[in-house]
Amino acid sequence: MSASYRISGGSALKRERTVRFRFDGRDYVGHQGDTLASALLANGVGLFGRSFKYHRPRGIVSAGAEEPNALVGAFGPTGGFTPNLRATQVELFDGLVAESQNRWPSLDFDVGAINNWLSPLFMAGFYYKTFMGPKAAGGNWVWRQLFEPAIRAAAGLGSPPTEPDPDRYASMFAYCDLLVIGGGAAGLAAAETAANSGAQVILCDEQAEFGGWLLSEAQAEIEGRAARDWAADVVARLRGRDNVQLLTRTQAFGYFPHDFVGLCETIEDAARCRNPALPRERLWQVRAGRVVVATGAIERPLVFVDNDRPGIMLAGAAQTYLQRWGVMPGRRIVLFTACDSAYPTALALAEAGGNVVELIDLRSNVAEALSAPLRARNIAVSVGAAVTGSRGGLRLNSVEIRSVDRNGQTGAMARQLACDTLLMSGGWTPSVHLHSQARGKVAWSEEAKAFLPVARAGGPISAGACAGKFGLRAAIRSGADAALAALGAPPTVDVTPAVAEPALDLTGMVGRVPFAGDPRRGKAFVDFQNDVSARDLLLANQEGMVSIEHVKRFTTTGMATDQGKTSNLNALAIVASNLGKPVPAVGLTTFRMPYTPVSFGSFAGIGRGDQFDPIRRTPIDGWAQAQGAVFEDVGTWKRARYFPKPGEDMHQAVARECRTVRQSVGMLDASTLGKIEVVGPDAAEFLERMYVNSWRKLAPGRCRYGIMLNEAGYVIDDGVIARVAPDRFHVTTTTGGAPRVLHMMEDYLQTEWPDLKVWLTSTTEQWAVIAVQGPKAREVLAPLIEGVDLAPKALSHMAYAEGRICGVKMKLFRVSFTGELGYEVNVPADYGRAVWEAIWEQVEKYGGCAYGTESLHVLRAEKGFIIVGQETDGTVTPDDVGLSWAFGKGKGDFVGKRSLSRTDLAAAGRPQMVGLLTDNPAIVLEEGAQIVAMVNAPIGTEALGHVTSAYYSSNAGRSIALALVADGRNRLGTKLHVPMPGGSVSVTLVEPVFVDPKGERVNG
Amino acid sequence: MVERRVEPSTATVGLMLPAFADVAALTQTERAERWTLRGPDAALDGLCAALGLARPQRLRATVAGSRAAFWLGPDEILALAELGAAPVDFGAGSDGAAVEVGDKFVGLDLAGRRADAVLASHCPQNLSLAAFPVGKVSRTLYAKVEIVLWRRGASSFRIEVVRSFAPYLVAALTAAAEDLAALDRR
Amino acid sequence: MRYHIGNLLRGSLSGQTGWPAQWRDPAPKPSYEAIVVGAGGHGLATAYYLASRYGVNRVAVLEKGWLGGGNTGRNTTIVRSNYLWQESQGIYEHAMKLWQDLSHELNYNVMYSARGVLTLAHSVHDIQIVKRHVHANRLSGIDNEWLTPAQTKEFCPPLNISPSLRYPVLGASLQRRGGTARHDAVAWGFARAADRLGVDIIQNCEVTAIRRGPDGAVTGVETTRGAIAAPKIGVVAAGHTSHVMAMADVRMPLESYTLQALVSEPVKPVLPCVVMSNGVHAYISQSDKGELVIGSGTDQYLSYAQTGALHISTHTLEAISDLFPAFRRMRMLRNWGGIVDVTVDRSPIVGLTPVPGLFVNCGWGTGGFKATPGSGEVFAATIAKGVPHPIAAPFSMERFRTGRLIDEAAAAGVAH
Amino acid sequence: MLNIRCPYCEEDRPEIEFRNAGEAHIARPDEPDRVDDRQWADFLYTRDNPKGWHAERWRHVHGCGRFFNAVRHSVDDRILLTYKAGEPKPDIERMLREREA
Ligand SMILES: Cc1cc2nc3c(=O)[nH]c(=O)nc-3n(C[C@H](O)[C@H](O)[C@H](O)COP(=O)(O)OP(=O)(O)OC[C@H]3O[C@@H](n4cnc5c(N)ncnc54)[C@H](O)[C@@H]3O)c2cc1C
Ligand SMILES: NC(=O)c1ccc[n+]([C@@H]2O[C@H](COP(=O)([O-])OP(=O)(O)OC[C@H]3O[C@@H](n4cnc5c(N)ncnc54)[C@H](O)[C@@H]3O)[C@@H](O)[C@H]2O)c1
Ligand SMILES: Cc1cc2nc3c(=O)[nH]c(=O)nc-3n(C[C@H](O)[C@H](O)[C@H](O)COP(=O)(O)O)c2cc1C
Ligand SMILES: [Zn+2]
Repeated sequence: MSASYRISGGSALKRERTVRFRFDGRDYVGHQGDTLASALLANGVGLFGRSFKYHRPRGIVSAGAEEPNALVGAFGPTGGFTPNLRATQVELFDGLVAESQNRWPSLDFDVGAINNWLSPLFMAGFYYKTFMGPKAAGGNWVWRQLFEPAIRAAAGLGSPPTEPDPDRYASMFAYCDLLVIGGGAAGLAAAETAANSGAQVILCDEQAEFGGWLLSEAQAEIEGRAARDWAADVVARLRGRDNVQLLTRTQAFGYFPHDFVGLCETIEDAARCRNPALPRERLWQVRAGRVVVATGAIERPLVFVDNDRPGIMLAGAAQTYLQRWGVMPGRRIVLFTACDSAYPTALALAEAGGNVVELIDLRSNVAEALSAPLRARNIAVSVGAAVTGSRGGLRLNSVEIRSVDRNGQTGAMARQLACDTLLMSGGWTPSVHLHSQARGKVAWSEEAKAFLPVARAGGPISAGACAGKFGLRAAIRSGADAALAALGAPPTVDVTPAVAEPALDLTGMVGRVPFAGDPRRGKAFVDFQNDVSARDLLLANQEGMVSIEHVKRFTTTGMATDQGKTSNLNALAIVASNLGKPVPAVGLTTFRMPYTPVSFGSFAGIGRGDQFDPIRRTPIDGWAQAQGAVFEDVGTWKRARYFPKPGEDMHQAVARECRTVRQSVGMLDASTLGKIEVVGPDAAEFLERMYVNSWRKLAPGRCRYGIMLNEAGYVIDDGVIARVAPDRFHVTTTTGGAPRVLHMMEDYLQTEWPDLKVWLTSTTEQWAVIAVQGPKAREVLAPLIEGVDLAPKALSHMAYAEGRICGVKMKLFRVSFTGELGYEVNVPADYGRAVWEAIWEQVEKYGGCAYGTESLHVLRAEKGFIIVGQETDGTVTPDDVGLSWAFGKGKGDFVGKRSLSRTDLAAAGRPQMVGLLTDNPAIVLEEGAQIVAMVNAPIGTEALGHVTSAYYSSNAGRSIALALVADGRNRLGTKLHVPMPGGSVSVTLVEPVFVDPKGERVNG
Repeated sequence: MVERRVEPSTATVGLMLPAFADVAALTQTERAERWTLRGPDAALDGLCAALGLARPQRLRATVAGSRAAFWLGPDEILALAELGAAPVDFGAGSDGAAVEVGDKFVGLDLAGRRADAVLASHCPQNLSLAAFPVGKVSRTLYAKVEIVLWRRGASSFRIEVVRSFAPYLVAALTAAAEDLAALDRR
Repeated sequence: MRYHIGNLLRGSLSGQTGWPAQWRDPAPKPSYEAIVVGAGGHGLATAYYLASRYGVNRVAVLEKGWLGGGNTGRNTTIVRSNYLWQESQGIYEHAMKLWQDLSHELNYNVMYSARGVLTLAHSVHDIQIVKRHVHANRLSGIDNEWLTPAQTKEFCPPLNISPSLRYPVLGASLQRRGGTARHDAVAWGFARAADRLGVDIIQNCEVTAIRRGPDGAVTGVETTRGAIAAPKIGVVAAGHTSHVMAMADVRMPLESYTLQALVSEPVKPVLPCVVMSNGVHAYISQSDKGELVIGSGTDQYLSYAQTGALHISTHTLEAISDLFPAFRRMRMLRNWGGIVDVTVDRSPIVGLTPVPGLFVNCGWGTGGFKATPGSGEVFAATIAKGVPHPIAAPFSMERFRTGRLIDEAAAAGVAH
Repeated sequence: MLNIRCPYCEEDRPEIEFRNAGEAHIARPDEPDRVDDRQWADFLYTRDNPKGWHAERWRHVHGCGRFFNAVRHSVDDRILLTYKAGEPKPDIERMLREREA
């Protein structure tokens, strides 16, 4: 098919390379370098989508990031689908498939367009006033079942992606002396000036090519050559330097404190077709010494009735399509402007062979120098006139024109002018987004009809059009100056190149174009994408929404995916005029990141699947995997939960493991236990202050169970602590608590007691820990161990010794978390697996087993040992869980001590840990179940406590449970009830020990 | 006399980076002895001396033969030594602490044309030669794990990472190298 | 004019010209019976209930900016009442009951959408915690049920329940009455209803000092629009509470942090419910307009800046992309922050203060939107009667002295 | 991400290397048993929470490991200075005046 609107030229195109693509099921041909927008325009496609609310047909408005209308869904080179892409930013690649959105059954014929006829009903905020449903019918139900689903189905734009994203996302941190955002005239000048001074420079631009407006420029010349050639030269020079990093297709999307800027680099789809290994996007996190913002200006649409028909486009966009993509926007072109820039556009189009019939200028005073060249080309120029309406179906076919007098009154007579294209220009709005994100202030300039950035010492410096410097020479000059100012270099002589340019006044107008008649008649769109028209703003004001923030939220103006890039200023000017206030008194809404939408994937980067968080595995993990262990997540660790034999489920495996441990021997990988080596002459004193227990008198070679509180008096960690030497302790912590405990210890040491001579080192991962528990534990270990006498008298319960196992250096703890005779063997991590396997050979000889964390939990519960985080939840004191015995007698202050005497912590009747026995021994309670005094307690009954742990105990031959129950210790022997969906379960409160109540077995 | 003797198994850290050697090569270093040395300067002087090393200054390493000491903080040094040399006697009763951590860490060497970029992909520090010159050491982050980073040359680095984080680190480095390999060839 | 489909249809004939302002723009009067500082949802609800239920009509709500522009206007709108402790259940369930008919009560469609709130469990420990909530709620008559992973997936099809997830979904609790409501509509609905009862809502009026008599009791406030007298002052200033209370020399057990949220570009319906995960720190729902509304964590440091750090939102989107692998291609449209006032136990402070006549309602932190009607109602009662409403009583400042904290954080990770 | 100068490393480092630890210069009572419940509660929970300059604690947790203090503006995030733990709270007003001058 021939691209009928394609003419010669088009600096971005590689004409020799044709590209095939598909839009809404039809095949088209474009060129390499085309965007979807330019290629479709070249093919004569003017209809791109349907609007959000009224489903009005919409065409292309702009040529860049500000596009409000032409949103499409498209499949990327690797097949992933993305909705809501701006066709103006989608670069063609061979095989691109794109589709229009928000229409059914087709773009040409869309049933939803009925909304356009219902629009008098659907004005701003209508849903707040209705759909509540009749109260009698349970209004909420009607809303939920009927109205809400209907509203939801109608809303939304594109279809959501439904398949897992196949693409990769890369990331990079970068530092530079100067970051220049925007590579137009100002940005290029800033980058080159800074580069010349030797600074490290990063220059980024969201577009595929550097040059900004220079690429669209038709008249101005720099040093006697086309402006775009100057840009190409600068870029070539910058490319040759090693202190400059050039990033195209890279949007600066967010400006954060301390000059930290987020950039999103898009990798060209065509390149990704050739190499699917390429990431789709790369997130740059740049810490810049200073920043120059040179983001240019965005042209404003003119607000008149039916200004949204396909075929109505921004004038600058048309010039851009012409210059960069060789596209003539229509067959019969009219321009409507409030500033000078449309004149060169008209000329350029005419010179390229376009049929430009007339230019309508809202202003009455227009310099002859501007209009004469147009008239010379037979383009009528009507000044003091306005377009006040348009007609057409799926494309514009005529506009209505009226005269406008100096007071802004429109004439009574209207004429119709046939055209298929109207190019409009309301003036140019400086892009102060990033300056504002950087918490920079803006000030209204009446001359510029714009908010201009107010410089802040040390803050980003705006240059070029975004600072209101619209002329080319002015832009270049301000870019160079900004770079020097940013780098603290002295102002130099003016080295700006010689620029020949027409003097253009780009001020334009803000607000609504003069109109005739009732302001509520017809839809003069302000925010195209969200279908917000001038009358919606009027309604909002009438309803008392006078703050611009209320207007925004009530009408949704500026809240669409373009974030009001083309609409915000007009909206606020209309509101100002409705309220009779000056524009700055109404003020802007807040600019927020991102500048244009950024994919979640870019932020998430590599953090998916196993890379979401480190998976930590112990040195023995491979053995457990080989044995078919089932793992559970404990913090970031993977721990073997149980080791099922073929055919066993968890309960059977756990029952076997628990029985085996008590009958012969079992071994557990306890390597994840936190370990901290506490060294120094004041080590005992330090622990004395950190734990509730006493440590001074603990002899070297002995261990003690320690309990740690937070300053509020609640249990936060526990573990066995061994005194290795007079000045050295080996502290163990819970698996999850290790980093927290170390952090807290460092905190007290560094900031509360810096006088203490104590040094902390985390040794969690230095040592693999193998717990060997059960009556046969000693027999199992004895043949492997050297240098330690395992005899009960020599190494009694809670003793510590150092020696060798299998020839490997070992720290041996005689401790038990099962209530059985037990040891914990610590060996350097690299030896963990080998030593484990050696012990395993022994264990097998005794019919022993490996057991996992689930069995560990059952075994300790049989003995009534707590697990911090299960019996405790951050609201539990040591006394609550029966640990008062652990308090060091007559000891001084320690962390949390003072809090324990607060009223509530010392009160009677607090929840206390008890054991529970169900009447029916087969019933295993559910952890977290509530406990009440009454059978079948009615709703609203106050709970007395809850079940913290519950298991089937093969050793006890019945279910067991631990619980926290109000005043529990005084209720021992009484019956309480656990209400469950199927009815209450009766339980008897008992001491929390179910096996070996006298505690004899640890002595082996 | 115990019959059973066992050999160590080096921590396995997963995939290395041979396929991206034009970007950077990653290798796991030999097993080594390591100590965390803590204490005031005077104590650290003594502890380092026991290793035959000078105490490193802020953010720097000192090296003697196959031994090295890294400044990690004003009262913390990580010392490295080849295995098998004579046992080190740190002496008792100093005001500091020497704690054995040889197996806590895994060492990695990262070297090659784009080694700095592979690191900069997920390390938030300024790794330019000016800000991170040869000889500098710093504890920092790589993606979600803490690392100790030592620059040994313009494009060669040594990384020390706590062993259970090593597989994650290697996967992250690999992903970064893969992306750079593709992007550079673009 | 009542909000009603009939009036809307009639209005469509006349270009909807008949609708009056939703609230007046009154000048401050010299004195009131009571002053509410802060026109967020809680402040406006307080004023509305003072006037509608407790007979206190000469009320001014003073707002330094625009009403509803604080956290009420920037939250992820999750509504639920499945809290752990009985005290919390009391106040949040009180609110939940009011939500059921709030649109009618206010004659304003607040778009309360009982879409169901899923709270995911990712580990054995999570399961224990989530089930403890389920049991506690059931006993209190609050709906909350446990779902297996398959049932969770059925309820929320886009969710990834693959066991190979880094933190797999091992189940979830579901509160069916939980859901969302339109944040702006809540503020506006209360404002319009309060205004109709004679409450003066005075915007752009920042309280700069609290005046006190010789006995120490409050006598009024100074504002950027002049002094205003009142014997009772209720401070409902959310993130700014410490700052306002300092005007009466009261130091608070509060810290203010920036909490971020973000929305995606709008898409057609894809997420049928609210999904929360304390484990991976992600909260997500889809709004009536089609955006995915996503809550992040707070920045780690005290802040009165309404923007948050990049690495915080990055982490959230990582979690969301992992739980919903298709959403990875969705794009962030806008990101913002609110200033939340956080207590150590993550429960609010509602009640009297050491200064006679001065009342405070604050500390809702990251989760007070859902409580808006309930909090307003019990605070109104407290101000009107001068004694704490029974539901509010446990939330007094005294609890920090006695240690009787209501620690939802300890039991649930984070409370949203 | 803030850029924070660690007074021990004497370098600017990215925020994610640090952990904030709340308001600075809150002394733990020397003899906790001698303070009443209200004073103890103040120590535990009451904070200035200022809108403006704030002396706060940080730890260079993924760097040198040291706790230190910073004076940061809670509205615009500017950091006036950082200083080592144990050093007295600086006279912020005076510093600001000196800056101006
Ligand atoms: C990002 C984010 C997500 C959240 N997500 C949820 C959620 O999903 N579910 C949930 O239940 N909660 C959520 N919350 C919390 C919830 O938003 C708040 O708890 C709740 O909105 C607080 O309401 P409020 O009326 O007390 O405060 P606000 O709405 O903040 O109102 C306080 C008002 O006081 C004004 N004020 C302050 N100082 C002065 C002064 N000196 N003079 C006059 N006026 C003053 C402020 O301008 C403000 O308008 C979230 C919060 C945030 C920030
Ligand atoms: N129609 C006209 O005649 C007209 C109107 C206005 C300006 N101008 C001309 O515009 C030029 C002004 O130069 P300038 O450099 O200030 O602006 P510019 O528009 O030439 O360049 C701005 C650049 O910034 C980029 N950009 C914007 N936001 C960005 C972001 N967030 N991240 C990355 N890149 C971003 C844009 O892609 C663009 O390339 C002058 O040549 C002036 O004559 C001409
Ligand atoms: C539930 C919810 C949904 C939102 N949806 C949108 C949206 O669709 N488009 C948009 O631009 N902003 C949306 N916002 C964000 C607001 O524009 C705004 O950022 C927020 O209210 C905070 O105000 P501020 O950015 O002016 O400080 C939404 C906010 C909330 C709380
Ligand atoms: Zn440091």
